Amino acid sequence: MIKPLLYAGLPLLMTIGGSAAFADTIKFGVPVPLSGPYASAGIDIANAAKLAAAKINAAGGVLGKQIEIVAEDDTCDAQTGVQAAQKLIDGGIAIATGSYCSGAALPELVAFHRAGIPYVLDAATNPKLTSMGFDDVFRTIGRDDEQGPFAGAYISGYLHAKKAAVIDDNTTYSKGLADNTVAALKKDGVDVVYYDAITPGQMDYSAVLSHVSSLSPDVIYYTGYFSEAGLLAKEAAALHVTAKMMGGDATNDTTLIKTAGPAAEGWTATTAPLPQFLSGAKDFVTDFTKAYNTAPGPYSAYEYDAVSVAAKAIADAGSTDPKAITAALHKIANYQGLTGSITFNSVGDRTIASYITVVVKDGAFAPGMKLDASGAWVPVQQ
Amino acid sequence: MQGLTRRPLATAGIAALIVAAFIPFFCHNYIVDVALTIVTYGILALGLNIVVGYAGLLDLGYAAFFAIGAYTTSLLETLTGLNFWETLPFSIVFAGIAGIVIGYPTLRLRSDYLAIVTLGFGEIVRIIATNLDITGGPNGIYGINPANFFGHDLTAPKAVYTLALVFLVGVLILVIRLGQSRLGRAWTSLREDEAAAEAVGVPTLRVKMLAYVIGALIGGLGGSLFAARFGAIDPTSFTYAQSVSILIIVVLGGRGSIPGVLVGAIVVAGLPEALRFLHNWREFIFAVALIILMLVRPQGLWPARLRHIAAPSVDEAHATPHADPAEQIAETTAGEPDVLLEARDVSRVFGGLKAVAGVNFTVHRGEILSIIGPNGAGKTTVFNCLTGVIPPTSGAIIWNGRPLTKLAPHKVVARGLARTFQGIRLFDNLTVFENVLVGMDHRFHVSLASEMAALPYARRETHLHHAAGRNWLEFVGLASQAGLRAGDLPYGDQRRLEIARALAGQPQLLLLDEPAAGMNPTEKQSLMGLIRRIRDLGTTVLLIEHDMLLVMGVSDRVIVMDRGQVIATGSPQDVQSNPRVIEAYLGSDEEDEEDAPEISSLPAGALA
Amino acid sequence: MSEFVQLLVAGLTTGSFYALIALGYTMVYGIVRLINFAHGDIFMVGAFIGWTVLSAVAAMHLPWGIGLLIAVLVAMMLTGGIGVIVERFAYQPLLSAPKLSILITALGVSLALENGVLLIFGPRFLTYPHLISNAGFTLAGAQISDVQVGIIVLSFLLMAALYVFVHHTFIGTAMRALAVDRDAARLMGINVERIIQITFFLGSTLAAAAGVMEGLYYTQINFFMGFIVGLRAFTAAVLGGIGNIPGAMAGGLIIGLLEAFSAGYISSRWTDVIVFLVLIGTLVIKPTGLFGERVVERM
Amino acid sequence: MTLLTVEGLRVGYGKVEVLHGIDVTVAPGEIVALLGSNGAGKTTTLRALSGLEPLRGGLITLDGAAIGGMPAHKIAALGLAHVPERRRLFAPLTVEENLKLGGYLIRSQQAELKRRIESMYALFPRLLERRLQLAGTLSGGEQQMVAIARALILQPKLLVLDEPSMGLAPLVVRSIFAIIKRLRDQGMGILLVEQNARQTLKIADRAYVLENGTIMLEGDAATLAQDRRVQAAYLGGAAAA
Repeated sequence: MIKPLLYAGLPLLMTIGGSAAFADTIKFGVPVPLSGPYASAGIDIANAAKLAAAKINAAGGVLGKQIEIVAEDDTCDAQTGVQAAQKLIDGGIAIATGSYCSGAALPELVAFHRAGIPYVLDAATNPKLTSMGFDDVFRTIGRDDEQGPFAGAYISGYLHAKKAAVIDDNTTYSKGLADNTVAALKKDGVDVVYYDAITPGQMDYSAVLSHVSSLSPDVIYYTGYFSEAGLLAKEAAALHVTAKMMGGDATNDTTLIKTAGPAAEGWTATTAPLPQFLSGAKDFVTDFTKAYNTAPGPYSAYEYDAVSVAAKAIADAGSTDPKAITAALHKIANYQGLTGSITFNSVGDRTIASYITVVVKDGAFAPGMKLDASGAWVPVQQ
Repeated sequence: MQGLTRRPLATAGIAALIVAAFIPFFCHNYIVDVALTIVTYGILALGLNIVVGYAGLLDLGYAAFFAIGAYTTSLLETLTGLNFWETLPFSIVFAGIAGIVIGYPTLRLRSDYLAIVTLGFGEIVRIIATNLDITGGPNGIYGINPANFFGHDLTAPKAVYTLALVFLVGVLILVIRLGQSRLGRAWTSLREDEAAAEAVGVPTLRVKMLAYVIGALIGGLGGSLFAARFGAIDPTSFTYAQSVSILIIVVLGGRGSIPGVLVGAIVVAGLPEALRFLHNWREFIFAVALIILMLVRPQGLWPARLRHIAAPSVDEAHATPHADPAEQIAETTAGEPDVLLEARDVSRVFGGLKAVAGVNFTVHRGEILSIIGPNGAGKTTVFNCLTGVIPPTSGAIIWNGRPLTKLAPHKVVARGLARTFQGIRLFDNLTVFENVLVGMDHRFHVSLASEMAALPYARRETHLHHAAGRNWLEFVGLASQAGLRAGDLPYGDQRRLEIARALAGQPQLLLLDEPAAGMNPTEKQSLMGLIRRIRDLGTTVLLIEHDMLLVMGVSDRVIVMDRGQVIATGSPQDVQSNPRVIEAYLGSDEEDEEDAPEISSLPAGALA
Repeated sequence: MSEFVQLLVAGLTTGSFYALIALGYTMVYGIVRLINFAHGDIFMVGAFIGWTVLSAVAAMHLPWGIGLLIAVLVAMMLTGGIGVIVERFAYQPLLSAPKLSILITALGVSLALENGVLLIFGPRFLTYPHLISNAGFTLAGAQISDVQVGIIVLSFLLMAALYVFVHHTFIGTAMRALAVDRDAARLMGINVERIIQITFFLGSTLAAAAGVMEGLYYTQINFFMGFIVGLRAFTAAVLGGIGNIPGAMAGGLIIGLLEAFSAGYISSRWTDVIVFLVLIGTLVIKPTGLFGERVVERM
Repeated sequence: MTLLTVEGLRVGYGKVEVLHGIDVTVAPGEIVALLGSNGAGKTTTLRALSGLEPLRGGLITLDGAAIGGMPAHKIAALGLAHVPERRRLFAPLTVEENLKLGGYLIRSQQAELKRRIESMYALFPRLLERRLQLAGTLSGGEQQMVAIARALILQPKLLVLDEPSMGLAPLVVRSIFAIIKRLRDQGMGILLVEQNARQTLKIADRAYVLENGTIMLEGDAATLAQDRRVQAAYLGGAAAA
């Protein structure tokens, strides 16, 4: 551990030393952005992983061993991502659970696959990630092409909108969701009067909004992230935009409400069922808030589930051999996670990805509507 | 001697590469991946180094070329099914074309404006890739096949690393050869002093363009490698931040220094990895380290050394046919008319001020003609008009019976007019010998490719020019200083080197702007001899000089200028006795105590 | 018509921010020929200092107008101080070194400021209190909020104040003199280093004012917020002719309007491409920007 | 009593030393000329005196204060005014702004500064007409007037002029020289670098001839004007005509 440090000219070597140290734990690798513009999302994910591990460890761990979470910074960048993944592999992880940006997740996934290590994705929703033909990729979150049709159905079937505007932010996730939503809307006969992208970080979107409002859509659906969503809500209110403001699951964050203030009232987000609204997950929210002094991020619950389901698979396999874990993950059936029942299909996606809407009411997200088995819109019961 | 100083570096470099080649056998994949990133950055930085380091142009959008290479390979592979190696030429060519597209309209911009234009270009390329469907939009392109080598897919980090290392070696050979080539020399001259380079015959716009294009080619190659490594690309890999990282590598390492750039790549790509144990503090500490490194070593971690091309020995130079000054000049001056140059009513106005107001004179072949006159008389402006540095506001310059107006300075040099400067403008960070070689730039005929490949006839030409350059140094008496840094020469020697640099272009007319300035009497004596010897070779000399002893001693004819006009022309004796000249040049001799009318008498106490 | 007016107002609002920040780029460039890549982050730091002061003041239960005034002034002063410290430690030692070296330290400072704020305030978005209502009025069918008017007016006042300062005070005249000829300025008894510091101070205070206004208007701030705005402001400064103060103001407004109109009438997806193409086109026609002077080189 | 004393002044750029130990003195009410060919080191000497070039060695004393190595703005405050070669006006600023900058160090005394600027307009009435014109658009003679006026605002003890006659019509040169003499007569010390040697030696009291960074000759102006060596080194063959 110390010796390589002496090679001052080769500081890289010191990272080797750190890895193989504690053989009595089972290591879970969590590659997420810990610096750069996406750091806040990555830190929320890593914290959720630690919370899940702590809970499992407190209950005796897995196979008699403790779980150790090793988070590595991928800065949402392909090059750094592959290095983070490789560092985790060399560090002897049994499984990887994590990811945030699809752009970094893909090369990470290739690296893990090559090393035979299973990867349970928590937040990267791009459909392509599970269609690479790898049998060791799983994900606890739904895919963009599943949320899009749900959003489309809500806009046409529940809101009975005739005209809709869809805005994305030109990131992989956002564009994918927007494309799928637009396709669903068109299929349902809704006139998509505007479909364009904004630049995240630009702050002022009133030019776009005033143009959109001149096209008088009934609904504006924004598929990007919460910070721009807050600005859109706020600026739309200032412009007296009458269209209903909606967003995808990445807009489901309290920052939206803090940014837009009263203008956030009525913002509707499509999302997978969140722990906040699931009776079984109340504890998670409390624990997370207590441990990290902040509410969980939008993907924290998915990461929590990813770690939990991975631990379950290790227990089922009775081994930390990656091949055995992969096989066990494929056999997982109806595991009750925070985000609902988890069963993986052949490519590793969840068989049932259910969605709900949440609405900002009195300064907080409140449960909205969901589709019941008969295809009717019913309120979500807490 | 120079050979000896070169060898340890080359040996160390090769040793380092061999060590690098063995990394996959000893290290974890993680280390290999980091090393691969370093190598990729190394390739890109070597490419950017051509633009920033060699040619001195600021480029903040280099990632654009990287992107174009990556997208070309990815699209061709996924759309047409070409394999990696087949797409590679396309990537490189497309990146090169992009280099032309961005370079052409912007080459005339000053460097800070160039910075934002290149930045804008980089952003434009990225946004186009994000917005178009064919490029996969923000998703980018997936499922790119890895490079294949005799049936083996190069997918494992170790295999890709080896491939990248081979590319790096290729690029290294290319950039080292380029650095030694005449193009490399032209780039350096551009970086040192663009206007002077142009004025001694370097076609600066074309040379800048080549820097862009060759830099772009290497960027394209890096991009292809990147695509093959990850099997997937998306626009987020080609941001402004990426361009900036590559720029940091070049500047931190040492602009123009190949080992420096490689060290820079190791620091910039490796340090953040080495700092992973700092978690959240990693980027902050890296930023602070960057600032401190730059403060401690403003020239870079491993600054570029003086370019060294050894001058041939005396015997070697003398033995080379066609390298003799007299013979060279004779070649160029045969069979032309007696009036070499004629200035017809040349005027130049600067913001309402007539610096040159309708000047007429002729220069006869084979004479030594001097232009004298007080400071501000417009002499240097006449030189600048003659050599194309400043276009005359009106009037014509006739050269060998044909008009010479509105030609770029380097073309004027190619026609046979060479000059020196009033304030010495040598390329300080080139050797004495290479300064002379820059002056010969326009005389090279061999293509760059043949020079790089060291084809026999190209080597012959290089050899001839080196010998000729060596002889010109000997002609002005600087042969023994050939290997010194030009900026380190004493003042008088710098003046003579400027003359040698101008002569090396085989001019028919040599324009000397105050060559004796700062020389002591002994040096001036030898300068007079030198000017006469230049004339004896058959080169006509046009001289601006304040030193009357020199002017009167050496000139066949003298033109006197005052306030933008020619006030007298004639033999030295005529001019010396012309009262108008004496008054204009030396000031009035009469006692004059009267106050000038436009100045009132000093009010009492005004200056108390 | 109403959309046109709406876009005009949007463009003027963002343009005002760009112009205020562009002034910092241009003043520093005019005097030390440095593209201060950290300037966008100075703006960000200003927003964070403003947020901190507002939070502290909120606890004191002062009338919000006074609290706001205190926040703006304190943010301007402290950020100005940071600008001076950055100049003293990261730039001044390199003023006579190769130009690119100082450019790299500027990039380093940018990265350090971003990550420093990240370490202190965390990665999450912070939100300014909603102090100002969204109330406004209708003009030619367009909704204009009082805040927008306030921002535009305040920016113009600050720009006018700067203009007056630069043209009608001794220090300002010294700044202009220094930009022309540093040695001649020294011979006049001008302490050149001091004037450079004042320039950094002023540029930073303007950026801080923009930062606090941005926080109040858009409410959310983040350690990364200086990047895009800084880039746009830099573009604005160059478009106007870097080193030229009225040029920076005009450039900022032009970029803001260009952005608004291209987002409104063409496509927001292509806004940046349009902005940069206009910039490149302008520079090809006028190589030193709209207001920049031609430089004639002597041989 | 001397106003300015320079002893063993050495200055260089990079690896090259330009001045190899120069000794110069100037007394109040005295015009001292510094002659020599281009590149001899005249301008460098002046730049070193006013703090624009770092010293490699030597002592500079102005009116009893050691100013060698001080920053330029402090030297200006101590009473040394330098009118640089080619005038170096702030071209995009108005004449009045140029003059005001000349009074930068007394900027807090508004009324006094105003009075001094007025006195400069009285001295150079042409500048009053041009006061709002940009300095860069003036004729050469007018520019030289601004340069001198700008230097006089602080009422320096020593005025250092670098080629004030450069590029000017003889008539204008004569008026500039007349001003210089008047300044001398009021007790100011003047150090003058000139190319126009014959005329310079006529108004100077003493002179030094500089060659290659060392002082080759020194003496009173009248004697030097007759010295053949000066003519040979400086005026060249034309002097004999």
